[in-house]
Amino acid sequence: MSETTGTPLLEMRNISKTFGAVKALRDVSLSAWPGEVHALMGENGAGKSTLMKVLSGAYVADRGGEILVDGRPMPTGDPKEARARGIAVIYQELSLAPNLSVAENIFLGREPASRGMVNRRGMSARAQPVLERLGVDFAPGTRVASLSLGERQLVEIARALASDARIIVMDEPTTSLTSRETERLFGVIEALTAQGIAIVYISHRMDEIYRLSDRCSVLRDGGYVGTLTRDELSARKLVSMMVGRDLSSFYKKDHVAVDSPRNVVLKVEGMSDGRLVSDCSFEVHEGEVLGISGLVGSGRTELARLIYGADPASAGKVWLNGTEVTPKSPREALSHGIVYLTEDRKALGLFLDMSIQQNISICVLQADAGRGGVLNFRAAAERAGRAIRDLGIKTPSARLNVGALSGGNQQKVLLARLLEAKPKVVILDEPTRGVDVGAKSEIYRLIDALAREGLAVVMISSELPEIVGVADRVLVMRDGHIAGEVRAAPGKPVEQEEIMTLSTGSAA
Amino acid sequence: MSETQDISATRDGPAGSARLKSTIMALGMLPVLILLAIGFELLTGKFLSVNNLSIVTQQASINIVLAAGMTFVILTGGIDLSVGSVLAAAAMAAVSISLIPGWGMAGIPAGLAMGLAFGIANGALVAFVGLPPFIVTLGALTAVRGVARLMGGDTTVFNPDLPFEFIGNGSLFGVPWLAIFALAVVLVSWFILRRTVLGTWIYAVGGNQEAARLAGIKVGLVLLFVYGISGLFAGLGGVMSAARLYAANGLQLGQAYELDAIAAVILGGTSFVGGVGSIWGTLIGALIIAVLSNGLILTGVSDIWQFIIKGLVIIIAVALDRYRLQGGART
Amino acid sequence: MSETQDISATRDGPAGSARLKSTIMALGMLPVLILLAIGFELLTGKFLSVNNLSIVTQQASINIVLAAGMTFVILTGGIDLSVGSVLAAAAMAAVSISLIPGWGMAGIPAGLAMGLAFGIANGALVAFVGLPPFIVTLGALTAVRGVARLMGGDTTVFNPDLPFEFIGNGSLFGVPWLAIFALAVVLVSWFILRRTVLGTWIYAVGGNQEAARLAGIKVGLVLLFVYGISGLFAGLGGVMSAARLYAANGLQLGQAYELDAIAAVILGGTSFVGGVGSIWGTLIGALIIAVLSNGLILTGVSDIWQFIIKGLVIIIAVALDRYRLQGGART
Amino acid sequence: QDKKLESIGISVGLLGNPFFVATIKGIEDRAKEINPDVEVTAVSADYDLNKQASQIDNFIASGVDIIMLNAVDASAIAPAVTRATEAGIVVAAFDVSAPGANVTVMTDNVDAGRKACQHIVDHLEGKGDVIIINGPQSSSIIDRVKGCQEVFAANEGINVLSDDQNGQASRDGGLEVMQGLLTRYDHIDAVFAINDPTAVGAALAAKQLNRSEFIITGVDGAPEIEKELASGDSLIKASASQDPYVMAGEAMKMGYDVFMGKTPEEDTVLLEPKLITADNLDSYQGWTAAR
Ligand SMILES: Nc1ncnc2c1ncn2[C@@H]1O[C@H](COP(=O)(O)OP(=O)(O)OP(=O)(O)O)[C@@H](O)[C@H]1O
Ligand SMILES: Nc1ncnc2c1ncn2[C@@H]1O[C@H](COP(=O)(O)OP(=O)(O)OP(=O)(O)O)[C@@H](O)[C@H]1O
Ligand SMILES: [Mg+2]
Ligand SMILES: [Mg+2]
Repeated sequence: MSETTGTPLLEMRNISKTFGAVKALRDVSLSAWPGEVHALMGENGAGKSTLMKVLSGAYVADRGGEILVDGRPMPTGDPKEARARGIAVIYQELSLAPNLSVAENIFLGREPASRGMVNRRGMSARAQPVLERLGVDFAPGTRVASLSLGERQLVEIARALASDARIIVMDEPTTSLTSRETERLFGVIEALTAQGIAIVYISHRMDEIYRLSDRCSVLRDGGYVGTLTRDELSARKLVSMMVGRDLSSFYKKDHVAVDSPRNVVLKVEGMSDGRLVSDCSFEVHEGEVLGISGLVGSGRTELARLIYGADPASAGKVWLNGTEVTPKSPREALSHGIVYLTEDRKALGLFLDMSIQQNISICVLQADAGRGGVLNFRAAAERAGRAIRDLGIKTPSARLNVGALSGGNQQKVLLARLLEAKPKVVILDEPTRGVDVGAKSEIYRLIDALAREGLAVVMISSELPEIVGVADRVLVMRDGHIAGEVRAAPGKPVEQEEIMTLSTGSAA
Repeated sequence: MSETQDISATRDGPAGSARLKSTIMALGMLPVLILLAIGFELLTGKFLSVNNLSIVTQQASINIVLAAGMTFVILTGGIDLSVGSVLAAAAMAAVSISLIPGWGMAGIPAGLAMGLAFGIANGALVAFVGLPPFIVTLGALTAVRGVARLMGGDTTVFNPDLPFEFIGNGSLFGVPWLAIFALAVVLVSWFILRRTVLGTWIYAVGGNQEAARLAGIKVGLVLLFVYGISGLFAGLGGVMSAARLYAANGLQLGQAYELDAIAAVILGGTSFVGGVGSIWGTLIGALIIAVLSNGLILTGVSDIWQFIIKGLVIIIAVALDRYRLQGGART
Repeated sequence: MSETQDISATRDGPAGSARLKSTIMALGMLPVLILLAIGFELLTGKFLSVNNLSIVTQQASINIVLAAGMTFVILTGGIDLSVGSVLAAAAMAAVSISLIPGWGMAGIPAGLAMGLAFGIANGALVAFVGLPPFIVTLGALTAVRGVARLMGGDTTVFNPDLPFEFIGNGSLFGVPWLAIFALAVVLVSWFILRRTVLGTWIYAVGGNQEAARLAGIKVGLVLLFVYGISGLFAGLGGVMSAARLYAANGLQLGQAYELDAIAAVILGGTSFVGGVGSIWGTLIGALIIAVLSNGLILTGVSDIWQFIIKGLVIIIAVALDRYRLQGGART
Repeated sequence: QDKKLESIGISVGLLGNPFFVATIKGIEDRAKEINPDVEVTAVSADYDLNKQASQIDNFIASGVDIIMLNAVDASAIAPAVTRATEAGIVVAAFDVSAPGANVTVMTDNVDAGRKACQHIVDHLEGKGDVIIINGPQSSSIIDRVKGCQEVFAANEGINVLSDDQNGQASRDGGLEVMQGLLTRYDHIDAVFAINDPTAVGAALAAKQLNRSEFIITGVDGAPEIEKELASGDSLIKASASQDPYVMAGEAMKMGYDVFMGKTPEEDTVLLEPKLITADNLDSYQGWTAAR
């Protein structure tokens, strides 16, 4: 347990941060003691990441606030200084140079060198044990561009671990990790705190907060709400502090699980890409939510992309309501009513410099357009208005750039885009990645509603409670093939244990 | 709940819609343009005469047309270095065809077709073979220059009785036809970019090409279109140039025009990364360049100093703009 | 478990280390270079003579030096359009200083200093004022050209007894000094890029500028360095050019050299986006351009057709490369 | 002798300029008379010093017999010429002098400037405001301006309003610069353009702005100027003509003599430019005339 006497390791006092007219932080204070895990919670856009970026020197704080490390004041806005004081940050928007190797990224900015020359061998040698500690299976020389999102997150974590920091900030470190990696990370965190290192831990996952935190502070709309000690922690309290109201049922599953035979909507047969995915076959029925689980890098995303026609398949067929469609391009898939929600909304989903309205209607512009492809602004505005209402997207205007929205609302915009395309099959890849509790439960409700409308839903997720709570049936992938299936029976939900066993391949 | 509203209200400030932002960016350079115009007027007392303004718009017109095409290309994150050479080839085609008795006016479609063809060729290589735009259009810059020279047997072709010379020298209600053409091109571009599905796709492809592909946009066709239209506008530039000079020369015409066109686009606030920018900015950028050239001649600055001043003004203009934006929004 | 190995095996293939990939990219164009050399030898029977190869390396040398500097800049995602003008200004400085009695050899540092100064100026505007590199260096292209002309009063400065003329015309064990300089520049560049911390930072800034900043890298200094070195190398190019010609002219030197330098870099597989590429690729790219120019003259192809063939070969070379990579790795 | 003319290399400032096309034709025609199978390679230096030096090196490497050189720069080309002559290649310079060349044939550009500007002085009867539209500072253009200024300076009544604007020696350059100059000066009596394309551009500008109070003279005698002069209503009244075809052909013949071992009496020949006007146009043999 942490020590709470003497000077705290870190003290942030009255930090404010303004972006133009946006006041992202207002007089927020936060402290951390050696050996403590201090959790930070709050809705999307509450200001958590901003606070941490002020700490790391990424942003300059407004006048009036101060940061003390070991009781000594630290200037803001200088990443190098922050690091010299022993602060390391795992950023939420991954900040890796994709063109460099894993080892180069881990040691970026403080390369082992003699007289200005990089010691690459030393770098790899020093990276190796850190990577092993996290249990990854890629070499230090691997190029980051070729890693999956989850693997990149592990690199980011490794970077913080290798930095010999005394204060480590983890901004949603597990969003792309599955339980195995998450467990490893928790083990590492415990070892770190035992060494007297302070951890600031940001997450939207309640179970993680319960499990790790010694104290938990909550932000709302850029302001500090309060701090709970471990003994005071309860979901009810936390949620009401975060959103200012109670949240009742969390996982929503009103649709009837398929026990009676129903129409097969989507049938995938022998899907392979000759590289990462081999011979995957499955069916999804009308009104069913099929979960796909697996470890990081098991090939779930790639399988989804193959079905959507985003990558060329080496073999395999896709059937829709009994006719073979096998899309060759996303455009073809869309025309058949197959839609795909990417796991990486910023890089592969949204047009950040375009408005919410444009982002929502981009797939159906042509259908709405008048003669000669003249834009139909009215239709687009109607679509956007409906989506903002139905999905509860928090925005003052549909004309706002999507880039200015918080993560959860961006995710809803992307979902709205898919729904506007009138889909028959919806493939969701990590649909709640980086989304706060409130928005999460809204997305679950949405998935449920889709299933009730009779759509076939495929949901890929790394969060076991989520997949267990939402899916009717779970496929487990391992090393690019389908390792098995776990079903819910009436009265008996899908078992997390079973999924874990299948995904690691161990007989435990 | 009041606090949520608070955030949303403030959030509107710096973000705004894409349109608002690009209007501001476009306006960004307008003060510079006005400042330059006033400065030259004070120095010479002749700059703001109707006559001279008509000359400036005429001189700007060809660059505006090229820069409009370039705006499309740069919005998708590409570049078209070949516009100068294509202009030369199109001008050669226009004058050569105009010399055929009875076919005089056919020079116009000939020039346009020539430009379009080269543009489509560039576009096909970029879109379907997947080559880098810089290399494709650099290759075209060289190869098309050769073609242009070949067409005239390496000499100047001229036609003192050019049937479409009115384009280059006539005017409508006192407004030179060249300027009218340029304005028409800007309006058409604006319409395509802001009012059509294709325009939205162009911004989308520039903003995030992979996301555009995943959203079912025909990225290949969009790219083909932007290079095609850049070629077509370069062809129009060739026709305009031919009409103005009654002549064309495969080698000397259009040398380094691509730099002026790109400079106009970038001065106008369109980003090289793609996805951000507006045609109005390009118009202002091109006018700034033309005003500089004309004004410096009017003030009698020597050729050498014209170079130096021009270079510095371009840099200072962008720096001022940066400073202004920083003061306002701190981004 | 065998399957896990399987995956890692495949991963090593397309992914590999950054170094391996860029070596492959660099090699990518080597076959094209060899093919061209063999082709010209078969056509003329004179291309592969020792004499001619020495001429080719000499002719390539200045472009290699400029392109090496350009590689640094493009690796950070920038561009330097001013190298041709800076070369002209540096050459003017070198020859002018060499004319001062007793100060002859001081022409070399004078040229280098001139180049470095302009490079640093570009770098400061990009790094600390935050202006777009294209505009800054386009402004410099124009303004520095003016300065170069001003330095010689718009005429040729000539020094028949240039003390460092050996650089331009001498050779060491039969290898022209120009080629030795070019090779030295490539080696130094390779060393900086691949063996020093600074090099890693340059790649990092090109790969993800924000990540580099957050990692505590002084992005501003890195940018200052790359534009500085590009200016310095352009200055060296000016000295080499002066040594070769015993003379310099502010107007007639270095026009459009930036395009050749950029073409060499891009042909060599360095990406405009930044972060990906190698100096060896640039070397091969520059040699391809020189071989083309020399070989086409040797075969007696007319000037016009040289343009057309050169443009097409550049496009085809990159297309071949693309095709080859696709066949291998399907990316 | 068993020496035979087999190949010729030509490097000119800017191919694509009709002037140089005529010079190349002149060289080819004379060379073919000597050996019908002669191989002629013509390249353009695009007014770049390095490029021209490279081209000469390339010619040396490919072993041509004669290099026909139109130097980009009259002094800077010297080392390259020396390399060529040391390699035993005959260098014949035309249009622009090249130190070290075996023979040189060029138009007397100073005289061309003098003649064109004397025409202006005569027309104005020694009194008026004039403009010189300058161009890229190559030796021939510098000489023309020099000759012109000599004449103007000798007549006190002549006032030069502007002489430092660059018309790029092209039509559109001349047009653009003249538009500015016409706006700047409300009254002009005469314009001297350093070559014919510039003169035509200046005339176009005047036509557009409805100005006709002045006359224009140029240098070259290019085909486009013949039409202008013939039209009768053009502002362009005279051009000091050069004969590129004869000039280059002459240089070729002299170079061939050197190649065969004969030393010429004079190694530099200056051709006298002829002033063409509407009156003597009939007797003028233009650049493209069949010969
Ligand atoms: N660079 C910026 N410019 C303008 N506004 C910004 C910027 N960065 C953040 N904001 C705004 O500041 C507020 C806080 O954002 P922040 O990223 O800190 O939220 P968060 O609590 O980390 O949310 P999430 O849980 O979604 O990660 C948001 O309203 C966001 O829109
Ligand atoms: N562009 C690429 N080039 C090479 N290998 C890649 C590329 N993208 C992904 N991979 C590899 O393919 C494997 C499967 O990736 P995929 O994204 O399908 O996994 P996933 O199960 O969705 O994992 P995650 O939870 O990390 O998203 C990973 O091992 C990854 O390293
Ligand atoms: Mg955050
Ligand atoms: Mg995935």
